[in-house]
Amino acid sequence: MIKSNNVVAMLLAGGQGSRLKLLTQEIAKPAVCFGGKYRIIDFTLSNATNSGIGNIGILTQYKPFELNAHIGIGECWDFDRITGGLRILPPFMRGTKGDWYTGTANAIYQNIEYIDSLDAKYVLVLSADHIYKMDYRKLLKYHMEKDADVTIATIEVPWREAYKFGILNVDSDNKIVEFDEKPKNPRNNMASMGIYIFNWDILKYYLKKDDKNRRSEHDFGKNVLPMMLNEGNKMYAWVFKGYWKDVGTIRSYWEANMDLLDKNSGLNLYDKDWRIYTRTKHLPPQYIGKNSVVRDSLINEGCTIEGEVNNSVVFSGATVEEGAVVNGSIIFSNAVIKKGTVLNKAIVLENTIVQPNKRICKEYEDDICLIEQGSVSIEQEEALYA
Amino acid sequence: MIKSNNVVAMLLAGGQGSRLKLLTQEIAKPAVCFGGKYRIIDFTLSNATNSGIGNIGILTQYKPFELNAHIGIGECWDFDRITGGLRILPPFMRGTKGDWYTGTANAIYQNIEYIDSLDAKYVLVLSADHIYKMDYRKLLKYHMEKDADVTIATIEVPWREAYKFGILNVDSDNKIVEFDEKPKNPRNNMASMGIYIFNWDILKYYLKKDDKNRRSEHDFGKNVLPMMLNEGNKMYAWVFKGYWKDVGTIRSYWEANMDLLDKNSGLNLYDKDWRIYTRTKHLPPQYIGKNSVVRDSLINEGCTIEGEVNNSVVFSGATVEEGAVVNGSIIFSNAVIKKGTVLNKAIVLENTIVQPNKRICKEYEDDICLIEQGSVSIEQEEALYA
Amino acid sequence: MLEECLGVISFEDIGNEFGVLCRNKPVYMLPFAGRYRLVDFTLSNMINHGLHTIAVFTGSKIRSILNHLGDGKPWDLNRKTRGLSIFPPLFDDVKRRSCDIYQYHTTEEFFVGSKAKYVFIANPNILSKVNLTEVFEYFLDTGADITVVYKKQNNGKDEYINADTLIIDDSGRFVNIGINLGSKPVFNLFMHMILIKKEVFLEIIRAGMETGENIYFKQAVANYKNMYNINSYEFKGHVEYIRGIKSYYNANMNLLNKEIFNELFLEGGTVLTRSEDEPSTFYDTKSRVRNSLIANGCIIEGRVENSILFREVKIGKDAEVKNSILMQGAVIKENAVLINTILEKYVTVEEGINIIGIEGNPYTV
Amino acid sequence: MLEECLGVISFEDIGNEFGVLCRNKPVYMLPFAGRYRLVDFTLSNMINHGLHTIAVFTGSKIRSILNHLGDGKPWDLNRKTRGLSIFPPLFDDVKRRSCDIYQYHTTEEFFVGSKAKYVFIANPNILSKVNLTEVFEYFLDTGADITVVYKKQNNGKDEYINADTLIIDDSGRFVNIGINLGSKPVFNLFMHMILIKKEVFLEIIRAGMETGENIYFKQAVANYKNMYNINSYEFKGHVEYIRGIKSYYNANMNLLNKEIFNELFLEGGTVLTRSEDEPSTFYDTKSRVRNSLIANGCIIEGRVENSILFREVKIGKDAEVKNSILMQGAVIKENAVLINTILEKYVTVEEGINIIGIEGNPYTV
Repeated sequence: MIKSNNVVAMLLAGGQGSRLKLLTQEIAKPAVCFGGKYRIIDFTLSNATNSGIGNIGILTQYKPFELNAHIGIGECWDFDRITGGLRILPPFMRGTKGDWYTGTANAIYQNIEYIDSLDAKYVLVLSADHIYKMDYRKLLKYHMEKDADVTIATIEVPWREAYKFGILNVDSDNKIVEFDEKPKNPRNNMASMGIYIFNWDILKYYLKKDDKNRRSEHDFGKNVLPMMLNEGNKMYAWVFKGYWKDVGTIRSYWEANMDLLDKNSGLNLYDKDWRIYTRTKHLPPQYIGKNSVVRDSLINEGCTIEGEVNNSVVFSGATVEEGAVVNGSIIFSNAVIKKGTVLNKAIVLENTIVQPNKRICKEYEDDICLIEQGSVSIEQEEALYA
Repeated sequence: MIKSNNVVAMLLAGGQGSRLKLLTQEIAKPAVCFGGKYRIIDFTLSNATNSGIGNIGILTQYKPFELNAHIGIGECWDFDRITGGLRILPPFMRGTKGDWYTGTANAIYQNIEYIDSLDAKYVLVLSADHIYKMDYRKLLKYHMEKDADVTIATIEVPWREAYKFGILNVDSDNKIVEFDEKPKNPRNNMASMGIYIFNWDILKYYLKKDDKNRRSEHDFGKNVLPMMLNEGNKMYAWVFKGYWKDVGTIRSYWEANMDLLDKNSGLNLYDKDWRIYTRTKHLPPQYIGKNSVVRDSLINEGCTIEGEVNNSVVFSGATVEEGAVVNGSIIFSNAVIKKGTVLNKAIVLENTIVQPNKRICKEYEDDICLIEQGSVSIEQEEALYA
Repeated sequence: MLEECLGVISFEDIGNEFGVLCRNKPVYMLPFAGRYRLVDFTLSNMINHGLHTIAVFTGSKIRSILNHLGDGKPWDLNRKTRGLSIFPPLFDDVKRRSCDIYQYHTTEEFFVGSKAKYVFIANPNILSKVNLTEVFEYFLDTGADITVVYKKQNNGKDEYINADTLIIDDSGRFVNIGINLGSKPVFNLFMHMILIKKEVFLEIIRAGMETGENIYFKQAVANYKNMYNINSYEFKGHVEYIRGIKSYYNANMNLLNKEIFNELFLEGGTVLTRSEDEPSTFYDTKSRVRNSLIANGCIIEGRVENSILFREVKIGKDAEVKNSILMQGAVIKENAVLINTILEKYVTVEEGINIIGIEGNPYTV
Repeated sequence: MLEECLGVISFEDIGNEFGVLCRNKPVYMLPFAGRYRLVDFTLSNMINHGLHTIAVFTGSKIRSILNHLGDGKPWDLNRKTRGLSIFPPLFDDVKRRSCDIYQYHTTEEFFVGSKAKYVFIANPNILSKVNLTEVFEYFLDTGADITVVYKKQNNGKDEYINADTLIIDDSGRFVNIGINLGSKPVFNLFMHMILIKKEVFLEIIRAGMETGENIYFKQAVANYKNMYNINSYEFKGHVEYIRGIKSYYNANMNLLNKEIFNELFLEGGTVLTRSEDEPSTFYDTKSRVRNSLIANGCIIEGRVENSILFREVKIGKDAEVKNSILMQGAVIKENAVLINTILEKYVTVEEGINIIGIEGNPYTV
């Protein structure tokens, strides 16, 4: 090829996401279901496809079976290419010893050969934990215009929440002058989104340097980026406008699902020019019964709704029987809500059969209850709390 | 799907192959080039395709970049399927700890979930280190006819070499009665080919049992198979007739390449019903010059031959300049043999430029010389010896 | 075992029974059940029963099927040596192009070159979940040269007029193929499925071409019936035979019957089609949907009853849709009313407009 | 940037200049250079320069191109939203089918629906490695509505009779398209490559259809030349224009010239084609091969000189092949002689047979 795509995306998908509790007991966080038919990683993968990224390496390490099965050969995101395309990059052995990925930067460090083999000029580091739609070309364009060594995507967060984030202090040109990791008294509300674009030759130099530092945790935010700033590299902040949510806790996960039911949330799934792709399950259309009521809800293929569904997200193949009422809940694939049962603010895991005539979770209660996987009947009013 | 292929092949491709020296310095043994256009693993992968195997897991661990790039999404072997197909299975983490594959059986043990997810009835364990053509359906058919728990593919080896192999002692029905690992005084010349077919439920039981045994090396030949035999499982030997070569040393590697030049070796690459597939490089046809001589040799696409080539295997894109003479040698891709140079029994690594007017390796000498990779001129008469 | 069988999808041109619906596409490309094309059913059934090599004889309207099948990926038919072969007619012989014998003849190389021993021919305009594995076992067990599949129907007086009737003797042996003229309620509907030994298939094609007596394969089978052992397999499940707008409309509406829906979709393997990656369907606060099949990607703000909505349909506030089929991307604006109507792809019904067809005889827009 | 450009592969039907070679296939499907088809060059050049959406207008002999392009995998064109579109002609309008304007008109939806802003049209019967990136930059820099590509030839008296001539003024501005009648040696060969703004392309198609004045797009461009800014790009590399058996034979033989071979294969991107997974070619003890291009999968025991051997050719002991092109699977048995001949796919020349064509006017078997 004469023209090769000189951007290589590296998607960090090794996270365990233990704060998502039951949701990540068996699978990696990026593989958690979201939004009626997706998994969390679909958003980042689709952003990459829609941004015309030709090469993407997915760094995995924690319980990857379901994630690997979901990604397959990448054909859903159009990454099943003969040249370039998607490659899953787990840790591996060199000679007789092997290293697990010990940090975000270390994961990239261990795959220097992969990136080199693609003749990369820029490396785009992504994380698979967020729900958002972003055209990475805009970030790259900004990076090139600023002639930067590193550009970090940032988003304005409410001042009162800024203390939770990595805050970037910048000059009038948006050049980064200081990193402020979870500051008690933030001087800025511009938070790092964990999305970085690097000039590859520079990043490679610092990855190697960081690897030699025994005291480093080999993390971008904690080690590599501060080191690069200290050594005088040109680092810029690019400001992203739009919906962005870290779904790291049960609460934020539930909220992000509910955001889909709000036309004004800023996250439009119906935009044909920016499809979110996922693995298709080849299910027939949904059937809405003779006496059912469905309001303010997302219902997916293969569902049978004969009861009442309000303010809820229902995944593929789920069944809501006659007389059952589902309010403010998230029902995963193939779950069955039996006759007469009322659910409020519940998350019902895959394949769960919720027995008839139960009232699960209190009404108007702020807690979110998780109903466990497996065809076990749930007797108690509340299950695990977030 | 109503009918799913109930055989899952597991291909052990983690070997370092250190006895192949320079050839495996940078890559795993299964990725070593062979026979003008192939890599060693192509033979086993193509056997699987041609045998109608629908699911194949490739267990990798040692320096997998080149191997992964070679395999890609498996499209060359027609394994780029949406359901089933080929999956690369490196080690991974469960919870906070991860385990490298510690033995052949351990590698399968760690992927029990993968095999279960495919609803396997039989598991075919293969190794990626051998050159041979085998219809695994025949092995499976035999296994089913014998109603065996395990069937091991065997081949008759010359009596004088039997001490090098794992020898199977069988009764008149080919039922295995004893394993004899590298026996000093073999009572049989039926050697295990390292190809096993198991009933999955039985194998799973023994893998779990073996995993609990702290003194086990978690190896099929040393631990799992003897344990299964001790415990009275029905184990049969199936006899394979045909070409088979372990290319574990430089000498056997060289010999196996030379076998391709012998019509009577039993390894016919031209059989359209049993193609050996590999990744194509999209090169134009080879050019044979006005004064060149090519005899008893295999020449691949993209080569330019202006000199003399005898009894040699020349890989894609290699050049033999005018006046150069290549005898009994293996020339890897894009190597250049400059004017007037004479090579005897040499293995010239990829991209090597052999300077003009040299005489490399002695004639009629039994040693095989390896000429190193990189565009370095070779000054000494001999390089590394096998 | 069905791996040893070639699948052939081939249809008889049934002319212009479909009006505008088939102006640019063959009947087998009609949208069905919210997200499918008719041909998906035959294709998926073949794949689900292990047929790996499938030839599609497209007929003369080629573009839509090329676009739909494309690289064959959704059906995992993008294989190196087997997979999908698409055979458009040869342009040089426009006159003879609708005759299947001639089409098979011009692709004889494909059949001869394959290692398969059997050929299974099906008509994509007839939807069913025939258990092909069972048919194949029956075919092998009975040592037949040809097995044809039929369904005993008991509404031959009202429906299926002019449909092919399979005439068999008491032992199920093939006697002839006739036409149902509606004189009797009960008749054997010939389902246009033929399982045949490849060598016999080739013999019949050659004899058909040489004698010039047959232009349709089914005719040839009937003509040569004494030369071969031809028996029949009775299918007892649900069949939809799409022969015109009315049967097309009814076949869609029948899906609101749960038993039929389950038989076609949930039993006997998944129906595969090309995914268009729509999000879930959104039901707004004031939506009222009853007894309807809704595909993904719709946004519903109004009322829908007894209807089939294809992908990306939009129903505006206070709009009413009843007993209708709305194809992909149709838009019903606020206060519009649509009853007993089939709405074509991407058609918009403007605010306040009423379109009302006659019950049992849907209006097509 | 070329990502914003649609690639269109379209050809003019040049009739029966190829005898048996094109009985069942269009000219662009002729085998070339041992393992390619002519169309591979145009297709690969587009891909190598970043065109991701490519439409192929097949003409009426469709089966061979469908089989060759198949799922588009070897060209990485099996994409979801972009990739390959194959447009066979509409059968209903057989009369108008060879006219490209009409073909473009019937696929207007494809062009309108694409986000691309530019259209690049090329004729697959003309082989070259034109640097499309450079052409595109020239087109943008000069602010042209249309840029056409030509090559200055100096053998117009002997070759290229009846080929299209590009007439331009001193500034390179388009004046007209004429025909070379051989009166002058030097002329500008119109390479049938047109880069055009999509909106202009659509305007010309519509005007062409409405007025009925134009049936070929190149005619229309000439007719509307005063309405648009049309300039030209001079290509200085090697061109092969395949217009008949002689030019086809010469184009193959020219590859034995190392400079031409290198320009077509080693410079400016790889030429992609479908792989057939043959092993390397085996040269037996008594083989004598000189100045020849040999594809993979051949087994050579005899003598070969100044020839092109396609895949899987077998040359028996003491056989002699000279100045010939042997297509895939051809077999020359012991002691046979073949000189100045083009041998079709899978043709066998039996033991001791001599086939000798006239120099410069190859015999076709």
